[in-house]
Amino acid sequence: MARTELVALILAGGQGSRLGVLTKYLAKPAVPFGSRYRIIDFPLSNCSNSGIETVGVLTQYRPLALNTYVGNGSPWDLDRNKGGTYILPPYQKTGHSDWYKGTANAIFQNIEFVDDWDPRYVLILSGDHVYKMDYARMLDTHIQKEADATLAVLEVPWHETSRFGIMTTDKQGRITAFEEKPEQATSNLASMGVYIFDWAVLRQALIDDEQDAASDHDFGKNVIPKMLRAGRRLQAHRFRGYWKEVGTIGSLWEANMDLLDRPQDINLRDRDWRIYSRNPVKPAHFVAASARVSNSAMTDGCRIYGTVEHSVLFNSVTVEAGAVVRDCILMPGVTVASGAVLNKCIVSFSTVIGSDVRAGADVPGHNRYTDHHYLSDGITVFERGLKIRDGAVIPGNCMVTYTEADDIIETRFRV
Amino acid sequence: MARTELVALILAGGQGSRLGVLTKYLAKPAVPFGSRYRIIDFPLSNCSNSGIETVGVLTQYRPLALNTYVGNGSPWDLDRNKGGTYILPPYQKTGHSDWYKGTANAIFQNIEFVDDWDPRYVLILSGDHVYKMDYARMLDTHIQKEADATLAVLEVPWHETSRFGIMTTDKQGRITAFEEKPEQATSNLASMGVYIFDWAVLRQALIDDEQDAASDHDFGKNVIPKMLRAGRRLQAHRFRGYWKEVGTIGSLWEANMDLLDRPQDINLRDRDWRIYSRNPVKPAHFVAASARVSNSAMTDGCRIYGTVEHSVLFNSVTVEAGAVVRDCILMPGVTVASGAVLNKCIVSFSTVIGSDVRAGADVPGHNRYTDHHYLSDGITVFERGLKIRDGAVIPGNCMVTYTEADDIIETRFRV
Amino acid sequence: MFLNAMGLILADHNRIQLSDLSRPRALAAIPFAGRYRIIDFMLSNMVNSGITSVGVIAMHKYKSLMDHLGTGSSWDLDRKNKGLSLLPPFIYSDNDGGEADSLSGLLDFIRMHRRRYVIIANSNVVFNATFHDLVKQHQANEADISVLYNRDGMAYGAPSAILSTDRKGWVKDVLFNPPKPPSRKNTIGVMVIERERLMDLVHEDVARGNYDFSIDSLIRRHDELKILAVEYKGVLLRINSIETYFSSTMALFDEAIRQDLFWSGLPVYTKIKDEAPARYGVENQVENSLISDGCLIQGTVINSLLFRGVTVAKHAVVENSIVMQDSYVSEGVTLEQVILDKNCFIRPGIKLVGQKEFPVVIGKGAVV
Amino acid sequence: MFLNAMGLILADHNRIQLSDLSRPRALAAIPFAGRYRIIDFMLSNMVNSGITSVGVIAMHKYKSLMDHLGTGSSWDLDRKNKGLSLLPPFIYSDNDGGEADSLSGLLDFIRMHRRRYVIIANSNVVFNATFHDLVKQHQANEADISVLYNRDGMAYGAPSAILSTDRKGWVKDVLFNPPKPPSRKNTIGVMVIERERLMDLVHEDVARGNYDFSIDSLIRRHDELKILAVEYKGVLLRINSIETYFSSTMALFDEAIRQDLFWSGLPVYTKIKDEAPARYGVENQVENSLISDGCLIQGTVINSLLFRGVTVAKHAVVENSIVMQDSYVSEGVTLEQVILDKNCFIRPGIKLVGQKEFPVVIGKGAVV
Repeated sequence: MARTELVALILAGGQGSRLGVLTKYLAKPAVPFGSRYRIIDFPLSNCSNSGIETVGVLTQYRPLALNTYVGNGSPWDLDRNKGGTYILPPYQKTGHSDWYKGTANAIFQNIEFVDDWDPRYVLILSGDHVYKMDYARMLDTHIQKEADATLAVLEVPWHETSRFGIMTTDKQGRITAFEEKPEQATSNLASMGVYIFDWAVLRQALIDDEQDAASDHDFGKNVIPKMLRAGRRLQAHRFRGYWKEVGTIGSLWEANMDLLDRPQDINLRDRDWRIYSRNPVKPAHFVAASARVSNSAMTDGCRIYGTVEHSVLFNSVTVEAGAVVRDCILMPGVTVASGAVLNKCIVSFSTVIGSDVRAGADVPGHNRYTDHHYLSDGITVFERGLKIRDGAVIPGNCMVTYTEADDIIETRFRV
Repeated sequence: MARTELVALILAGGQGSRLGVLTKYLAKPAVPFGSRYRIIDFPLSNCSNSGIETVGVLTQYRPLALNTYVGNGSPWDLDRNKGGTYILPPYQKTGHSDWYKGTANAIFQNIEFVDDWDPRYVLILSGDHVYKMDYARMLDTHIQKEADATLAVLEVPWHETSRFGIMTTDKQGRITAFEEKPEQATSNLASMGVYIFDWAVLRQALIDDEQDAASDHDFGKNVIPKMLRAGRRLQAHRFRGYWKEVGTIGSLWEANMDLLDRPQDINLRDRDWRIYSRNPVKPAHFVAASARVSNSAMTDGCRIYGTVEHSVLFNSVTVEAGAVVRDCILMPGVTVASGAVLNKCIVSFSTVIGSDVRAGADVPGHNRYTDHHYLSDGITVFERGLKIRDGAVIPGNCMVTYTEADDIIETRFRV
Repeated sequence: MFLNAMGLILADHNRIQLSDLSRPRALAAIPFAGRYRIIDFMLSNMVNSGITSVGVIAMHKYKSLMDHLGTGSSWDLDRKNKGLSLLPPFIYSDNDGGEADSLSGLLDFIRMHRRRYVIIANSNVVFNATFHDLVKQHQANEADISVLYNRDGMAYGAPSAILSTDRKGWVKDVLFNPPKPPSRKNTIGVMVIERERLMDLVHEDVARGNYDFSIDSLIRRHDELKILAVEYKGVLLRINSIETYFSSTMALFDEAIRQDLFWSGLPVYTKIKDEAPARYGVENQVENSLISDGCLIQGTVINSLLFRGVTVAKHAVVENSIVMQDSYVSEGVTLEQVILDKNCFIRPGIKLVGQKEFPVVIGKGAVV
Repeated sequence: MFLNAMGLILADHNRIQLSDLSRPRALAAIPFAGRYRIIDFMLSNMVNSGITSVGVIAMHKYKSLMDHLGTGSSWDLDRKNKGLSLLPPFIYSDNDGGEADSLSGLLDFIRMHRRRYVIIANSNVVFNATFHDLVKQHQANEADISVLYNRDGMAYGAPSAILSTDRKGWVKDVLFNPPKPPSRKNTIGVMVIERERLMDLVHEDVARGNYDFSIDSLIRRHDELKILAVEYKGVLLRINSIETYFSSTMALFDEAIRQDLFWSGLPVYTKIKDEAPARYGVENQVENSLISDGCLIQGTVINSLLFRGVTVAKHAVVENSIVMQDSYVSEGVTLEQVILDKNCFIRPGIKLVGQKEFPVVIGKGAVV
């Protein structure tokens, strides 16, 4: 059989617990983003546009939504006979069974899958980053520099270096030092979590790492530093463009607002690098005579009778007459009833905001829902499927869920 | 969204340990059968031919081969936008994670998947039965009889009743009694493991069964008998045709030989009910001037220079000049070198039988490999990827594996 | 639910021309309602009825139709056994026959796909429904042919086929574009017939040297055949002319009509385009309008329909107009009662004003 | 690996007719080697080279080709952006133009698919290779056009295009079917050219009123263009006539030829048929033959090729023959040097005997 040159593996297993109720029923890569998309559309579309045809998606936590969303890969043109999209959950072997223990262990457990394709290179991606990148050019760098591993890097602000894997390179871009989340960084070149490896090299590194009882089996913490110590040739591939890790409520909100405030940075209208997605079949959206829409993005099936300002609306959202939505993210199927006013809210699937509800950053009052672990920037988040009673008042910094139900909330979903 | 009338769920999770080395690397439904097929092709093709468009395949043990084989479902025309094929492994939920504990528990763990489709009916199938059946006619019975559950049944020989779920019915086919593997059967109507349920009824039954600490969470043992006791309307749907459970080495061998000896019983040439499969791209098979082929089935990519009698050959098998293959099943990529003589052997993927090897039922000698738990009918089974040294002598009733390697065997696969 | 029927859509209608919109494409391929081509509604009705084999008969101007239909995957008709077949006469030029070839595509299709019934439909009507009721009535009454009609009468002008029926619904007479219609029962160009029966009728036609095949020509045979008239009571738009194309579009701003066509629970499928979401600028005014993905709106849009990827620049005003895919309306432009076809570019400051009955139509790719 | 090129296959060749095999189908669609159509080899070469956009230009008799190619999924060409396009002139009848229309399909295809190179190939050659080396040499030498040739000379008869080249491989002259060939360098009907360049050349042709497009006509311009000749050294079969069709089939019984065509590691894709495995009866004799899936063999088959689904009944003898899909050879039949097209039925006891140079050809669907 003809050999596959490169296999891409997307790490999509994490729960993304910092996204709170948004990931209660689905894995982080399946979280809606940017009016029409899920986060995983970005790595999948990048693969497709880069000419990659074999993609494994490693799942573990709540894979159903992701599994159904990715399906046969056809929206991304990844429904190939030779190649295609494969969902890779952990599985039972004779005598033993393990959940994925870390990013490196997840790949280790799928060595057989990769071996089946017999690739020269593997590309490791994260399922929760928003960016447009041509991996074919990164592979060119990898081949040209005869590297064992190539890491995509970008400059980050110095004050953020402690959140990233930071590396130092020589003039040719060869990596001379790598520190995971350093207290005191000596460089501001951060790893984007995008790696190309020679499969033979990585395969052995994974087997070795698996033997190491002290390892967390993580690429950034263990595998990459070990390779560097072993004198492997590690290359940096410089990325200049929009890149955002959407790991917290705050960064998810910001990244959505970036589409309105900095539309050129991650240009979704670029027809040479389309971002593909799977979408329900809905008619064009309707804006009524009573509506006022400004500085916003929306998509098919929306019906707007009220006011929408500086917000991102997903498909089939209804905003009734007299309702006001500002600085919000409304996910598919949300209804905002007449007279309700929302400020800086993220409302998950199909939640109904009752008439005259007031919610969000500008609402004073006792905060019955705050969970300081998650929220600190004034955003109010609603779980999916809630019905918020008419006239309810919900302040900022809230994570509104059914389990914390009190007099103002009921749920429409069977729990 | 338009409602899905029926969702089919194929239980494909079992290891099939009675198939020994044949299921060491793949789940039973992925075992090759009948020259061009895998066992799971039969339920999948039946679904496709019955007009069913949404199929979940519940996997657990070694799902990779099955996952890759089923892929996007396109060989069975099950790569639908609405509907399609879904691989359903166990997964991690917030706070807890379970492997499938029994057939009923496996469906229980996928209630969310089924609910997503909002079907009126579900069809539960096994991944390891060989038969052709129109499930649409069974659904007609179910609807017409206003049943809560309908079980496909067939008559089995009286002496085999203790291997099956046996039921008694009244004149209208309503089930009045059900016994799982009875010692003393009062009927010879056996359950084929093909069930149609009203989803609402099954959903509740599964939730109740899950609470029952004493239950094995098995359809035949627990769920069906409980439904019957609860006075649910259980209907039998009579099946008359070829049906075979391929659970042991002996029955796998027999079912393959049935294709040669009783070709009309499960007519593979029937163009109104094709059995679809995924096959590698190989040229037409070649039969040389030195070859002698009789009473056999073979497919693309085979190259025959020797003698093949009463055997089933899968794709890309080579039988060299002077080799003799009788009553054998040779799986994809097997080579039988010159002068080798095989009798009643099953040889798994890519194994190479060296020159002048003698193996099988008619070979006398000390049996170094017998595992009486598996073998008693003279068949010799070779694990995948072995190289059998020239001149080796291997008697019947053997299960030849690499782990029992001695002077005559080496393996070609990385273990 | 599965329906034991196959579908046949007639992509052209020799009595319907839509000015410049018809020039580059078949009637069935004319863009409608922002994301769709007219044929999408009938195709979706068939798919939603559980039909999995559809033939589309096209006489000429296939390219747009071929591009739009592609492999059929958008309608889930990319099946192993050819779910969607384009049946232009050309593909039968393999045979040496003469005129009969124009029907041989049809005959081949009917022969290959063995379903009990054939649903035949014209391409000038827009509605959202399944055919289960039609087939059920057809069976119950043991009709030869059953045709759908509604009570539009002559409201949409020609072409029309006005039915006279007896009390049981059997067709007794049919009048085409009558000056004095005997009833308001106007056929809507959808019928069901048994496959075997259809095959016989077409063979008969060919034997008689009659190579014309249309729903009208079949209904005309009400003397020899038992033809049942079945009423359709839902929302239905007929596209018989530029005027009715325009008024049918404007009807979409009616909440009830939109509800029936798009939100009844039966999806209307169309080709997937992967556009960006629509984006609204800081300054803009949009009222009573339907806007598709990929639009960028910085000006004013009132009572108008924008197809995918349209740009309305600052200080531009689009009113009572239809702007098709990827057209660009520059700064300061005014459009009133205008239909812009795909890929038009309207230069800054241009003003185009039509009348409700005579909208200005700008052909595909024009630079104005 | 991905190749920045698109493919263009010319499905017809106006100087090649294959008797009754050509009657119902284009040259490219003629069945070959048991499971394939001739075009499968070139399509697979393109796909195996990493090409993801292929246009097939067909002039007439499209039906077989359309049925065979389907959505393109068998070659993994069922892509979002139209991996496989059939480009008959008909689909451009949307425009009003005259003769130039016959090239507009080609021009549209080249315009739409933006790849750097175009690989153009005829449909009368069978080989198994990628085009990486051809493109590499083309780039290294900065040629305008690079053509593949081998040293077959006139061995396969007409049509031939014999090259004279200088020492660096530049084409200095080309002779078509010369009585006295100046060399054994015969083009094999495969070339590479830059997309932009091709577009210019075709536009130029149209401007000059020249609507003929072929590889030969491009090579003829060796005076104005830098044309590089690149040798192909692998196994290659040319199908120029019934005689060479027959001899090329018989060549498949040569182990080395089969090895090069089918077992080099590059798969030859074809339409999937889901036949049953081939089954051999208790009594039968098969020697030196290629047998496809779905065959049922109870008689004798020697030095022959059976396509899919063929039945050879008891006491029938098939020798030095080619039997195509679903044909039925009844009891007691004898076939020697015969080509049976698809769906033939040979009645019990019939005897047909041809000669090696003049095999008996029985057309599609015949009952003998």
